[in-house]
Amino acid sequence: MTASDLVALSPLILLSATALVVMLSIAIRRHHGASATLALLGLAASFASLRWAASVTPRQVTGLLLIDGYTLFYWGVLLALAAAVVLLAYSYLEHQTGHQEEFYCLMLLATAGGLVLVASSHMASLFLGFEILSVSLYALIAYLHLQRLPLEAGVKYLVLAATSSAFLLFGMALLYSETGSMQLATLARFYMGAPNAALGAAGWAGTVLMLTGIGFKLAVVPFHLWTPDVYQGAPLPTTALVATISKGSVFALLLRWFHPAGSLAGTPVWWAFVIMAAASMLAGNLLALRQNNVKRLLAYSSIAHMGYLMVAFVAAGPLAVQAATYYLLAYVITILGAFGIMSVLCSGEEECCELEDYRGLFWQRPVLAAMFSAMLLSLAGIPLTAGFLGKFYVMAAGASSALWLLLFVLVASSTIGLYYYLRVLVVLFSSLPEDHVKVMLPRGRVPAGAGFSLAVLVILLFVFGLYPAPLWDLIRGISAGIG
Amino acid sequence: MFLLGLAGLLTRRNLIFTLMCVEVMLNASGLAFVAAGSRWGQVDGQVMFLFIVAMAAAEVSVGLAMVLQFHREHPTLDSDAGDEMRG
Amino acid sequence: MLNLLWLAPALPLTSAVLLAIFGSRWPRKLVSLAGVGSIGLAAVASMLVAWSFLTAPPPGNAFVLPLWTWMAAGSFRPEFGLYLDPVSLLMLLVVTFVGFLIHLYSTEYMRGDEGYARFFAYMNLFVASMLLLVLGSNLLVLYMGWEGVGLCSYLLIGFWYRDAANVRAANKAFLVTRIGDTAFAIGLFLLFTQLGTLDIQQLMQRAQSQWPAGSTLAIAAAALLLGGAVGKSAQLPLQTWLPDAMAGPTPTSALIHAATMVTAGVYLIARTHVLFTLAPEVQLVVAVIGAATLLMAACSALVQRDIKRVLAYSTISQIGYMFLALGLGAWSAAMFHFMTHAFFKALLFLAAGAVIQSLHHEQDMFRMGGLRRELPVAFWSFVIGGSALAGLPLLTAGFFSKDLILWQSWAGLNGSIWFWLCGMLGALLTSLYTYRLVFLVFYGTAKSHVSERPGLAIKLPLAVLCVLSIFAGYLDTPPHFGGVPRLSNFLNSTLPALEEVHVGPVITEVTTALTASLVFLAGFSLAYLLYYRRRVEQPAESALARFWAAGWGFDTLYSWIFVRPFVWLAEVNRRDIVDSLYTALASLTQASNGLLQRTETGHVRWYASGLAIGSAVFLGLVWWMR
Amino acid sequence: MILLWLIAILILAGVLAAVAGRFNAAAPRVISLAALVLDLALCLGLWGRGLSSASRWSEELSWTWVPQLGIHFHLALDGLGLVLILLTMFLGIMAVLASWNGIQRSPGFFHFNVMWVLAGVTGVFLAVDLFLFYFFWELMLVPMYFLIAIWGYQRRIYAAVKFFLFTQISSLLMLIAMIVLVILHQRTAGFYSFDLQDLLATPLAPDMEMLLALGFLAAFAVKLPAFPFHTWLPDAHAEAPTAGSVILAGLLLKTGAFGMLRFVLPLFPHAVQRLAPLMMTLAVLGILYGAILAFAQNDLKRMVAYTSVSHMGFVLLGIFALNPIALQGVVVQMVSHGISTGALFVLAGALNERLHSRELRDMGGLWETMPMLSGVGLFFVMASAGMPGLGDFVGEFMVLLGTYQATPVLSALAALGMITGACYALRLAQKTFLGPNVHHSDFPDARWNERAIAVPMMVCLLWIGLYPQPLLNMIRPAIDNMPRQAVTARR
Repeated sequence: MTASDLVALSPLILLSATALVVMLSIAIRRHHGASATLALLGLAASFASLRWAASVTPRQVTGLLLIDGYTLFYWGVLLALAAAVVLLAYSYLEHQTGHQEEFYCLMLLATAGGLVLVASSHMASLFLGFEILSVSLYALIAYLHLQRLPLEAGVKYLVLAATSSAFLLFGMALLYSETGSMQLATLARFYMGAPNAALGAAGWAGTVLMLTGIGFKLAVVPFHLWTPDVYQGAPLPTTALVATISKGSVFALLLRWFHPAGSLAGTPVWWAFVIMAAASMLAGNLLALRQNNVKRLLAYSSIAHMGYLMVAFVAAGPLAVQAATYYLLAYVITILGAFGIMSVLCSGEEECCELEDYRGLFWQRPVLAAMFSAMLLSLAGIPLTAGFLGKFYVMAAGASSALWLLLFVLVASSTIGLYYYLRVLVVLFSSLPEDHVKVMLPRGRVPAGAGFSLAVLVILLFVFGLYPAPLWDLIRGISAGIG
Repeated sequence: MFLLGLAGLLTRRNLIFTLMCVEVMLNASGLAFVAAGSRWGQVDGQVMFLFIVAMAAAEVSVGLAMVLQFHREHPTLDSDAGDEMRG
Repeated sequence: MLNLLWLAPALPLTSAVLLAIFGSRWPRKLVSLAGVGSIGLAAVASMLVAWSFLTAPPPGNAFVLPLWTWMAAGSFRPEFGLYLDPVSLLMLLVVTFVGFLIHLYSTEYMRGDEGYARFFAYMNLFVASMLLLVLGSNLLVLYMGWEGVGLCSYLLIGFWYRDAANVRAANKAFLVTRIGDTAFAIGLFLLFTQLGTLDIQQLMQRAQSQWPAGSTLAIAAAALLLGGAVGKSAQLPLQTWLPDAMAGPTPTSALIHAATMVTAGVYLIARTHVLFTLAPEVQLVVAVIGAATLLMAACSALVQRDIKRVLAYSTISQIGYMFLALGLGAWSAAMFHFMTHAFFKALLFLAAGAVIQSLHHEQDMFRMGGLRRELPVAFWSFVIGGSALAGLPLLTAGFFSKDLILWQSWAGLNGSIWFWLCGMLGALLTSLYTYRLVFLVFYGTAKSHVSERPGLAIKLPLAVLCVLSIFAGYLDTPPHFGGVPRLSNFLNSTLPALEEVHVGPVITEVTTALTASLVFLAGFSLAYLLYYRRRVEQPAESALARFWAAGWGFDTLYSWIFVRPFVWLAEVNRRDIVDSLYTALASLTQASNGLLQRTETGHVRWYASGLAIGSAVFLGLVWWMR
Repeated sequence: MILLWLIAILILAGVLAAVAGRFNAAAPRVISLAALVLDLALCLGLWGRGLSSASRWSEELSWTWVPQLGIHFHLALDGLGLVLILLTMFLGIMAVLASWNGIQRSPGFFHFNVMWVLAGVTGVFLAVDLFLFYFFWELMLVPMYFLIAIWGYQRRIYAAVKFFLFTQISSLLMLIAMIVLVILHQRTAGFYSFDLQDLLATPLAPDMEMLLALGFLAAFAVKLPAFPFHTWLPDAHAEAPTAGSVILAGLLLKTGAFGMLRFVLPLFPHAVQRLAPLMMTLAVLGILYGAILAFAQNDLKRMVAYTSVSHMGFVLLGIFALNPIALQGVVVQMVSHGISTGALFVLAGALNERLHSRELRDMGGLWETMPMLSGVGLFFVMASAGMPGLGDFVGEFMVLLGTYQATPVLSALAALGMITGACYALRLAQKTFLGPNVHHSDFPDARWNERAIAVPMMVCLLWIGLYPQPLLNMIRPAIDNMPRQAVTARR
């Protein structure tokens, strides 16, 4: 462990330190604002140190972590997302009874877990990152433990995530026994069918079991069943966290180690991915079709979006990695924005997630409603928004690998998807009945922090949707090594 | 052992049993790691086992706390009682 | 002077536009001035043109006035131009002059109507369209006029729009003629595609040089044009609209549905006679249609109660004569009969209008009677017009024109005794129904009170038309009677003269004329016996009479064959069957949503089994594919 | 640069209208009208300057947008585009005038949407980069969706969603086809490009060409709409507010035809030849089917909507007749259908404003009290029925004439559309203006804005009907630029 290694790890270290500091500060004196500020400062410091870390990359830190441009890019994304979540959580938690401060500590830990996951190059670090993330999420989901729904969601997530960890571990064990190495790079070599490195039955079985664990985190069909319940039950900032940081980091990992050069193409595991992609797109969108709870609706839509992402994933070639990365970025921005707006609107004790609560929002809060519409349109993949370009790149990736079936499923299912986004839009813009007095959506001011983060998200949404060239260059740069 | 845990998970409704079954599955994986490590003559498997045990402990502590709270809300430990959210 | 030609259609058109825009705000006098004056000026312009044409015939006896290129797309560049030759000159004169008289008549006839300006706008527009039809140098321009007169006919039949029956009649007229028009349009496509132009003269030249006689293309082209002609001229099988068209104001019936528009089909065939010559089969069909129509319509005319419907069927029948003539190649005879018919039929309609107006819009002949003394002008008009229609020998115009057709129906190249017999039978019926009408309306006891008597604006046109109905016949008297066929000679530069082949000792023009005179007498005597002496007071009620009165059941037939299936189809499919396909798709997705929603039970054990089952499936997949 | 301004003015005016609408209810319509008039003036200026004879495009603008994929912000104008943007601005003005008084709810947002739809449509007519085209293609959907869903009639939500879904699924198919085309081009040429000009040279295997052509056609056939993809149209047209219907019928449908002319014919000349019989058959079916359904409707707006199906059948027929006469007829038909049907929708809107009903049974005898409106209505009904001397006739006639040269039988069948067309036109006139005034309706005749709409539209139709040459001259070079393989000129 050299000094350069430490420099490379500095964002992770700073982040973990912040989590500790926040915890200590709570021990000294409880203050919501202070904890949030500390968390933000820590995230900012960690983000700033990315530049510093960039000066010594790429670098393999011990056998466990690989810090390169790809890692740093995702770290940056995760840190920025975490910062946005902090801002949104602050305004949300202000209205909640009970302790608020620990949320930041747990959240930072979850983010740290995500960072580890992205950087991991070894089964052990993979597992550690996975678990740091999971365990923090258990607590975060059930954070409002005095309410029934979060608790129920927490228990469900706990049981299922632990089970999926068991699957993951068992799979890793099988692979280890087959290959004799826990280095993910070695594994990738096996997949690539390097000489003298063919996988036996146990190896493939292990791969499938690992996929179960990873698929659970990504919530792809058939490992998706938990998603709506957890999304619905968890407090909104946690939901945002699950939807963005958890999925983002796991997908980054998947993309790096399982994608190499489309090596999986044609193998049974590749087919498994194809089936997952198609089933996720269809089932996710179909499930959301008549959903009246917006959180559940977004949960189902997230299943579908993971399906779209999988299309890019199963495609071969550099375009695929870039498309997947772009899509992921667009998606997390959008979904974070959507949950952010919901959390700003639902500033009461009770969350307002029923579709009816949003009726006529446009005529009351035009700016927020317009932002929400933009997010929905981005999810639906309509031009001007990042979501459109994301879908465009995914289609390009799919088309360049001639994945016709998946593309047609994509077309059909995103049309189904459009239907329920439009349903929400219709409600947003529909007229209010005369006697309908809105209690749920007070005409309060949007808190500055949350407002700021929302504004940034919306701007990013349009910037990435309209002028993707610089971002595309960046993605091309960092993904040069992969795929 | 893994399958045993899985079977228990799927059949038992009591949350405590559910948690125990998960533990069984985790331990099964740990054992598998140790066995694999011994196959290749490496210590890595045993290291992983340690990680697993530590993580299982963390998990169970959070899990039990939640189950407790759950029991307070629902006067049962039946996991199927928690089905307020569905559809 | 010939360059003034464009004024003829332009003046009425301008007036129509002005009346349509400002008419409702103008005083009635100004409206009359614009409406009648524009036609009057057009008539004057036509006469100047005619004078110049006759005194100094242009080279080739034809004059072209190009205006502009309508549209140019590649080789398709129809000229918007006017073409004047003896045939169109004759039509021009008749249309403007008769049109002027009818407009003048209308100033009195329509004076109490709230849609006075609207009426004149439509009428002027009609005259403009009709002149375009007549003068168009290009089939496309002709077609534009063709549709334009159809539109005006529709507007004028439905002029009294408050009565739904009138609107229905208007719709019927428009639709039935539209069927013919469509055939016409397809004919245009064919002609252009094959011959590369729509200019009438070039077209005829190219057809002559490129198509052998009896070639399929010529037959097809001629048949399609015939379709258009049949529709517009109310011949079998598209004759059903004309009797209903009598719902329009009487001047309209006189101008459009008697004198001018309905003869457009005759004009079209005469204009494109080269094609018909190249397609002898089709030409024969024209003759057969004419013969059949003239008999059928004459029978129907015999049993009508409505004075205007009698005249309408009579019009159909007379146009049948013209078609018969065309079908036999007696082009100029057809045009001659067109001219005389325009005069005497306009006269009859206008006189009928005078009667109708005097009797508070009573049209049932069986409620009239004894009007001879009350309405002497109308009476004499009817006597003169009717005699011309029935063909009172030697005195009236109708005799000469009909006689020419009858004679040529036998003597011509395609002629035969059957056509001749049909014509004679038709003449008998014509004479019978004409005098039936005269006796029913003007003799016997008065049954209605005459409320007003026609004024000068009505009397004057009647008088002029009476004169024309008598003397127009002398334009073309048979040489055998020592006359000179001036009109036929004049038209011969455009329409070739008929070769008279079937001439024998018995078959002479003199015998034909004598037979025709006898037939006329027979018809007159029969009418005299039945409707004057015996004074039949009730219309015939036999099944045959009812069948004839209903126009030989064509309406019912078409209703069952075309109208009802179409309406049924429309009604059945109002909700658009194709849409149910998409609705089914939508329901399918909804159903699968319901199905999938059941998987979200909320039970954690089921969710865990999802993990297990998923892994098992993928393990199986790997196992199976390995 | 002027091309960018054409779009930018509309976009900015939309934003301005939305902002101004918060302070003053009358401001948005004035702003929109001013912007459209300005744009129309610019277009007229472009027209006055004449088409460039030297180059393919008389006006062009190209900026790099996403260099990694060879995407350019590439706008270009030729005669075809010019004709259609003239129509866009013209109908835009009419749409704004038609909704001058009718919009109570949030006029700012309403005009924002109108302006953005028009901006999208303008963009579609100008884009020659496939990606940019798709971008604008989708851009016009969302505001249109809002126009229907917010300001529409009773079943507006259903209609709006249906419209959006139909369009979306078909456009995604087109997007895939575009991407595949670009990738195939990249494989042969070595670089990515979405530029139409680059892609024209892509060598394609026959089957692949067919598939790609079908992908493009999917989007355009739905938008046109061709039978049997037309069922979104009656709902959308009938439920949209007047301005929305005018823009839908007048412009959005034209983008489908435009897409075929601009992209499908040049890009896939061989596939087009193979597809022609099928598409022409569909077109004829559409003509007759639309007309019969129009005849059956009891709702005035639905009736007019189905007439569009019928008329667009002529357009489709003409496109796939694949000869210059038919193609020029297609453009004339597009323009005149836009005007005549747009006018009929304005009329339906005007009647609805007075009667608060679109049902034919609530009408009848309107001539008695509204002679001017009825007379004008009859004029447009007759235009729609293809009366010579009015614009639709010229288009229809040229289309049928061109089609006859390709396939006489289909042309003859399509000509039956003239009869069925007369059926619905007469029924429309009969049930609304004519007949007895049984409901004793007594409403004010045409208002100033209705007159201001009717007069220019009538003048335009007459002008196209009697002297369409300026129009044809504008279109001609674009038609001549069609590849020889696709368009065969006989003789």
